[in-house]
Amino acid sequence: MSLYGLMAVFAEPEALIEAARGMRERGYRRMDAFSPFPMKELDGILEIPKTRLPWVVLAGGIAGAVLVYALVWYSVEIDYPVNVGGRPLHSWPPFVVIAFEAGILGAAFAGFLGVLAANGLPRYHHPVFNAESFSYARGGKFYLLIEATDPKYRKGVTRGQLTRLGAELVEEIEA
Amino acid sequence: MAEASANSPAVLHGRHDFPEISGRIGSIVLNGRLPRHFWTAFFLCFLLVLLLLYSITYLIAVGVGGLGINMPVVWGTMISNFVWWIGIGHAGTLISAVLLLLRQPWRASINRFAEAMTLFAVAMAGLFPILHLGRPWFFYWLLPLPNVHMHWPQWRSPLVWDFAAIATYATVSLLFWYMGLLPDLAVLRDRARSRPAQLFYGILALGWRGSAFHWARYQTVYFLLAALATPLVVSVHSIVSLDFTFAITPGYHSTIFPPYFVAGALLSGFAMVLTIAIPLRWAFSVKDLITLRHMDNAAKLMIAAGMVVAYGYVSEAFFAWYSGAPYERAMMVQRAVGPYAPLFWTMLSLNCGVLQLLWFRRIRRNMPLLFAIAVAINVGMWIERYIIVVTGPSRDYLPTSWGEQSLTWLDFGILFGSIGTFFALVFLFIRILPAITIFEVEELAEEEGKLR
Amino acid sequence: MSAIADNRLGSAIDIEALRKRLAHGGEMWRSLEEIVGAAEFRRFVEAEFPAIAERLPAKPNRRTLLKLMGASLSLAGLAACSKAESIVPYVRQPEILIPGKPVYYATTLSSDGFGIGAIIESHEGRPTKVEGNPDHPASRGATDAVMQAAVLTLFDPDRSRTPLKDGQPASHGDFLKDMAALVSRWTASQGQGGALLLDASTSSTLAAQIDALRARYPKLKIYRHDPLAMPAAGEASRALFGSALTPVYRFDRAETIVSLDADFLGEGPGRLAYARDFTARRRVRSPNDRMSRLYAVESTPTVTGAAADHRLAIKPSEVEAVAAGLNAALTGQAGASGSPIDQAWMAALVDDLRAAGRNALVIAGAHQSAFVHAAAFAANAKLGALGNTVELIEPPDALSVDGDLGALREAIGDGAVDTVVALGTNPLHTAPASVDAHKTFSGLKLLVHHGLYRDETAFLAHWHVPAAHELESWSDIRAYDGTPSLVQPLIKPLYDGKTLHELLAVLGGQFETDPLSLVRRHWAALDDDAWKKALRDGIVPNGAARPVSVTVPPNLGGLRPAANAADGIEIRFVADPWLRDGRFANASWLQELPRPLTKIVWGNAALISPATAERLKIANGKVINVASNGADIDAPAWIVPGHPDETVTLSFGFGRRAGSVAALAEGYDAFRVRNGAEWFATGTAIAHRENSARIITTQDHHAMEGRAIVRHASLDAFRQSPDFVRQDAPRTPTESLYPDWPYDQEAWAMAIDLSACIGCMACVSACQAENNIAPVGPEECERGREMHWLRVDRYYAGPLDAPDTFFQPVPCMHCEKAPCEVVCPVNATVHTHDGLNAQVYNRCIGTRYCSQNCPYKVRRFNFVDHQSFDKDEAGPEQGVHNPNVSVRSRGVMEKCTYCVQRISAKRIQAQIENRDIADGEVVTACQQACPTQAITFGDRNKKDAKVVREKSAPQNYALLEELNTRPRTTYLGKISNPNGKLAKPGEATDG
Amino acid sequence: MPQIFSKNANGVARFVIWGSCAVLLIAAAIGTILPRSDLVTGVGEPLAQPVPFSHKHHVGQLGIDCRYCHNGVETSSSAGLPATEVCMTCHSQLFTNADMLAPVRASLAGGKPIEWQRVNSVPDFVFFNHAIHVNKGVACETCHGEVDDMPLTRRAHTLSMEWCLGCHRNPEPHLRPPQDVFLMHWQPPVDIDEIRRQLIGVLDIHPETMTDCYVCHR
Repeated sequence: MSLYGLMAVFAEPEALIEAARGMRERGYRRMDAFSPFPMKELDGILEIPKTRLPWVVLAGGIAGAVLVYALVWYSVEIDYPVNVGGRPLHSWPPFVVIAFEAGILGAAFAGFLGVLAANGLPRYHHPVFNAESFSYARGGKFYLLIEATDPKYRKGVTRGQLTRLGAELVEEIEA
Repeated sequence: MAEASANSPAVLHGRHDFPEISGRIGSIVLNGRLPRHFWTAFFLCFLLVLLLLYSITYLIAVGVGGLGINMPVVWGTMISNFVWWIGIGHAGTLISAVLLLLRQPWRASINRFAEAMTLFAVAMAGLFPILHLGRPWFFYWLLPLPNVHMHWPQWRSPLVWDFAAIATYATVSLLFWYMGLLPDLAVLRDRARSRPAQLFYGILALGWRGSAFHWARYQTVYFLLAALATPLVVSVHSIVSLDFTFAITPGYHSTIFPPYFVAGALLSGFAMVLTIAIPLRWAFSVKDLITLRHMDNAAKLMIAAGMVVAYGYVSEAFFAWYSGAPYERAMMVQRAVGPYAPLFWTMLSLNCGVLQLLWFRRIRRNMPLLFAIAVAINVGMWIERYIIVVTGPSRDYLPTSWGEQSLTWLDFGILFGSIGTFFALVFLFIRILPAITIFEVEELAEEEGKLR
Repeated sequence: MSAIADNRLGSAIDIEALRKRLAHGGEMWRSLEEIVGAAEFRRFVEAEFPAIAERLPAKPNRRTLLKLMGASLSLAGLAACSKAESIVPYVRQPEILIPGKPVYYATTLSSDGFGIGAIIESHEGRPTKVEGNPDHPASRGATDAVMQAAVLTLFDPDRSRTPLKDGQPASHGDFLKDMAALVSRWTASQGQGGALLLDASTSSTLAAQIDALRARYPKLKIYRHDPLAMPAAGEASRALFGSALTPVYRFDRAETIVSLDADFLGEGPGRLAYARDFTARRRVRSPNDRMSRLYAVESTPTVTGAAADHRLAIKPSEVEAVAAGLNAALTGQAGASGSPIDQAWMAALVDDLRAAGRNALVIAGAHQSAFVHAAAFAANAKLGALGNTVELIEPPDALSVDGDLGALREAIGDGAVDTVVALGTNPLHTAPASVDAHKTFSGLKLLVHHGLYRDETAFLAHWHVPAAHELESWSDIRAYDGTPSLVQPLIKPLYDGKTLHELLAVLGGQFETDPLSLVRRHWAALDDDAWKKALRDGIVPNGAARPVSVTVPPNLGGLRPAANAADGIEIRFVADPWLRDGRFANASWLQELPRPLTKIVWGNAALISPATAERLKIANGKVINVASNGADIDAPAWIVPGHPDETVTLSFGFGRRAGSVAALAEGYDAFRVRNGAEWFATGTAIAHRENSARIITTQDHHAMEGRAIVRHASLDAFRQSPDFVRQDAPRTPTESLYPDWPYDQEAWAMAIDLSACIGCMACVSACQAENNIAPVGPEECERGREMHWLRVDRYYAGPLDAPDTFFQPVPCMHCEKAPCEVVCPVNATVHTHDGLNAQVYNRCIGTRYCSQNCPYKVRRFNFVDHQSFDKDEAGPEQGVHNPNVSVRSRGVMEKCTYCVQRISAKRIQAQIENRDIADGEVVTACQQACPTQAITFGDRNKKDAKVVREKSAPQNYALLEELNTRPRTTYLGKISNPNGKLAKPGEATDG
Repeated sequence: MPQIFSKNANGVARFVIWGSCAVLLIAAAIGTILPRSDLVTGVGEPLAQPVPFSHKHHVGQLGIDCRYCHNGVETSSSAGLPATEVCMTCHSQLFTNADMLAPVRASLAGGKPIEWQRVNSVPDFVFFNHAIHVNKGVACETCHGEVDDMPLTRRAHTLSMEWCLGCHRNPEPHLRPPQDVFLMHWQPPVDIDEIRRQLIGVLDIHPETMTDCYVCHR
């Protein structure tokens, strides 16, 4: 049974932020915070990198639109050219509409799948669930995780620091 | 209700703490003790579901000849139902996506079921283009599938655009909705005591653990999806309106349709939101989460949309006259005095007349009355769609082919059946998923500093 | 729908108000209800809309469910549905027959006993289509609606299939036994007490057989019962010239024509030829072309009146006065005071006639009195037209008989006759009220009935023998001008029916005869080559009757006009244009074919004029009781603009009680008020009934709404401005966002001459026969779901009492920029290289968007299943299907294809022979049937093609051309030739 | 709070996700291939006939011309099946009492036609014309395969719309001089490409008109 890290529980979002900032000042890097709802402040403290997902979404959109337009073009020009109402084979105005919809669809899929992939979800079994205190059941508390792999991690020391930073409870998590 | 007199009631009432919020919302789902009238209502809806199934079976066995359609009015209730349902779907997306982008805090407690409503409405709408077909079992010929007939869809046809638009809209709404659900599913997972419930919600929650890193990406993409949904929602009903404007039939061939349809969609959509929310907040006593403020804003949006629709009516008539095309003019006159006149005037009085009541705050804050108005608008909007569909062809170019259609029991069986099915789905949703977004309400409570 | 609307509305119509509003002629108006204004509309709407009626188009039975399963299987959308089926070759393949290639035979079809030549198309020995025989004088290559249905009646599952003795199936042998008994009895008694009851016929074989029988049984009595007989001309000529003669008209020589209640375009055995000649004289393509002029005086609206340049509607009894007046005027006597028409009109008319001289023509209505005929003869003689535009011939239907049904009744009554053999007639339906046929015939010792159906008479008869259909029979027949021709079988009798001749032979004691020899023997004069030639050509050469020259005595042979009829309502009887006396009542095509003027289907109505309706406060669809000399019937009223006042038109043919299709139809039986063989009755009483009855029409609105739909002008106006169709017509856009599609090979196109169209509906019927178009029945028709690919729109313009009537055939326009195609999501309707707007049934999924977007509304949708695809269940009626046209299933759209199967056949032939398709090689079904050649079809890219010449006429225009749909079908504006001296009220010369 | 899912749940989830993707792909593949496979089209599977007629014997060994029995093929839409008479022209002399031929004799005697099982059939809404094909240099072999190797007749091609269009869009490679259309195992001459190029012109074949819907659907 190796140790995954220390989980500190806070009652209030502010406490969590304070703690996170404090731990960071103490030089901890491998940290993560858990909260029932998003907390912007943590981004800076935890040095959460700016996500590149928007580019993924853009790519998805373009891919969808281009693919579908190409399909349409192929079908009317190459595969089955037929005179429909005296309109040209490649009458682009109507085709744009479908391409647009396809673009949206592509983008949406890219975004959704992208965020799941980037977050490594689905992940049904994760060490943090080992923490007795970790639950969103009653609205959830606010958790700060210091990973055991953090260079500055010292068992007793870290626990002490967290408690001093106002953690209601600090527990060790099995990996 | 003390707050009724307050000028601008708050989005959230009283003080809450997280356990209380998640508890109250979650318990609706988890310990499943729902009031009796809930089940009575559900049963009634279920009867309508049976009606729908019977009607559809009959329709497929006998053919679309069972409907009122005829020459020259070959389109009928299947199309108007379709447009109507799609329209209803729009409010959901608007609330969840557009208001999210506009950072409107008050959306928080109603967006979840608004989105659900969108999904179910789109599901209903999706039925009708298929039921409309003479040979419904071949509906998939609208898709570009590999086949030994070497056949392709005819991409110039608005019906194909429809197909694309509806499919996209349904999918995107579903993704958006599911993404919004993730954190709440996690809450339910953790609250669940029974193993099956744990597994059910656990699997759906995908192991969500609320990591700050996840939240960061989650927020970004959630906003992006919203940003995608907004042009989408506008495009969808514009494309639906192209089914009509693309045709040269008098009364169809009009440039005002896209904006006018979108506005109509919002009008009917918000009407439906109110039709659901008012009983909901009463039945589950979440009056302090879904407050008068929500109702009030929805009503105001209805006025806004309604006025655009009214403008649509006016400009339709004006351009019919201004175009100088005798066919357009004759059609408009016929609409007002012809065989469909009673419907036409009913529509105007509902969508433009009754609507005006919402200018008064007392009425906006009077739930029973607001509910009645919302229902009236829903009816009015259905009539509008029906009128648009039938009056054009019934009075088109050659007088010798003029004629009216008359509805059969089947037309109504399918319409009411679909309404029943829609509400049955809403009930199921309330039963098994949190009808109010827990995490956003909590966030809201946090921001509003309404924490004990 | 309309019918119902009318029922509810009629009561509210204030016709006085109408007339005020229409006082100033030209205004185009709509269906009566609409002129009255919106008030009634709103009332109607409140009562009527939205009508939530339980509808069961077709009960979902086992077959439907099976089909459903089939459908769900085909959901898999797999490859060519190659399910094992068995195919059977011939055992002995006939020489001339190559499977897959149609064979054509000439024969002659009977119309009220007279012959009209036909060419029958036969597939693997299965007659499927009737065309006209170009060599036959009565057809000239054209057909009418009724002829088209011959193939349908041939395969009618209701036909009686076995002899019946007292209603019980019996063998033909048994029948022969009983007949043997009869023969021996008659031989002993010289035919004492025996009588034959014959149908109208011009067969000389029949005549010979009758004579033989007479010789054999001197005391045998021969009666003829032709409910539609019109003997007046014969009587008149007998009185004038001593012998019965039949007039034959030469419209190709006539310049000024006066019709005294004669519907020569729609009635009578010569109608097709007459229509052809009449319109040929009125074909105007350039300002210098000349045109004949037609004055019509008529007692009920007819297609002839609609085609007339001047029309006058009067009571039937007043026609005599007009005739007298005309005659007087021509002889220069003081104008008869009694004449119901104003002198100016008469004067102008007389001047016109005089101007035309020997090229003038006065026609008396065949059903009119002998006096009118005499007057007409006299007038023609006076003008020198006798022998030029009118020729008199020996009556082709001459047959010496002992009297009609009335006489037979007498004979039976006083016991002179106890045995009757009814051949082809159905007296129990067609007997006038004055003859209680049931009582009369049930008194008989033996009644033998020979007919196609087990009809009313068959039910009473002791013996019923199935008759052979005319497409199963050997016989001969004469045309209106006396030309004899042969009738040859296309197919072996399906139900072992016997021909008329066989039956007579049996009565003559020859029990073993074959139908051919009976006829061949009579034509022994023809050697085998001549006989073969006669069969091949469809006529017996130079057999036409020679004109007889006569002189008209001054005193009109003592004929006098009947004493002026007491004022009061008069009845004008007409035979239904399609069902005739009811013999075709079981032909669904004919039941569902709109009547030319009323557009009524699946029933008949009592037609009255707006003024009369107003006076009697009668509304459309309200049931009225018409009582005349003792008898009376209930009939729904129908207000017809231009109908003479104080007159009600009743039509025969409905109210049949036998036949499954006939039973579907509504309608009354006019024979129940008929007295003797009269064609009009005076002193009629009309009473109200409370209830309304359903009247189904295929057209609810009758005005052009001021839209340039049928563009028309007088000849003078045309001469001043040959391009009148362009004037006050909306500008035609030519610009298009997209480049035009090139059509460098054939470019099929059609031109329809509205001046030539007489609205006879032959084209519609032909289209239905050619293209396997399903009849849908009254309920579906009422919902506006009829399937005719080609319809003939009828518009009224001008004053309510004397409107102009316009006909416009509307097939698919085959637009080059087809609105229907761009909206189809599955490519089910697309363009072909030769510019056809093709409809691919098997690709169609039934979104109906194309119909939605078709400004001409020419597309038709299969709302329910109209045809059975289960070949075992479908029954004999499927035999009529054209094997070259798909039978459409439920849920698919269909429409006019320009008879693409005919185009394909010709193209394949041409390509096999490595040549181009010649002009006139491809003929569409409607074009081929049209008696007036109003329809031209061909390749627009051939400079010298006939269709190109037609389209280059100055009055050529496209319907709704302002929509820039670029139709391939265009119209030639209607040109009429009114007398400048008679400004007709509401005459629209502006186009 | 204890784990709800065991450690390997993650693996399972991953497997399910990728697995369902794979299933979709396979389904698509099957949907594309199956309709074209002999299973569905019935290509190459001989049908039991009332009389086990062998083209192999009559054509391959005896060398009887196609037109002897299918005499409508040059002039009519339908090639035509031989009337019983035609069979009997020879079999009144040959194998006069072979049991195999009993049904044929019965048919002639009883005047009751032989019910053959259809081998090459297209749906009712497809109008095929033999005459134009053979006259324009499309050989029997091209569509019906080498019947002279068929003891019992089999379908040689799918006769699906796809297959028809293959030739109608680009007939050239399938043509041969019209006089050769009835030959079996025809060996094209060396300059066949040139010949075909000329045939298109000589026979006045317009591929651009051969894909119009009404060419087959009327």
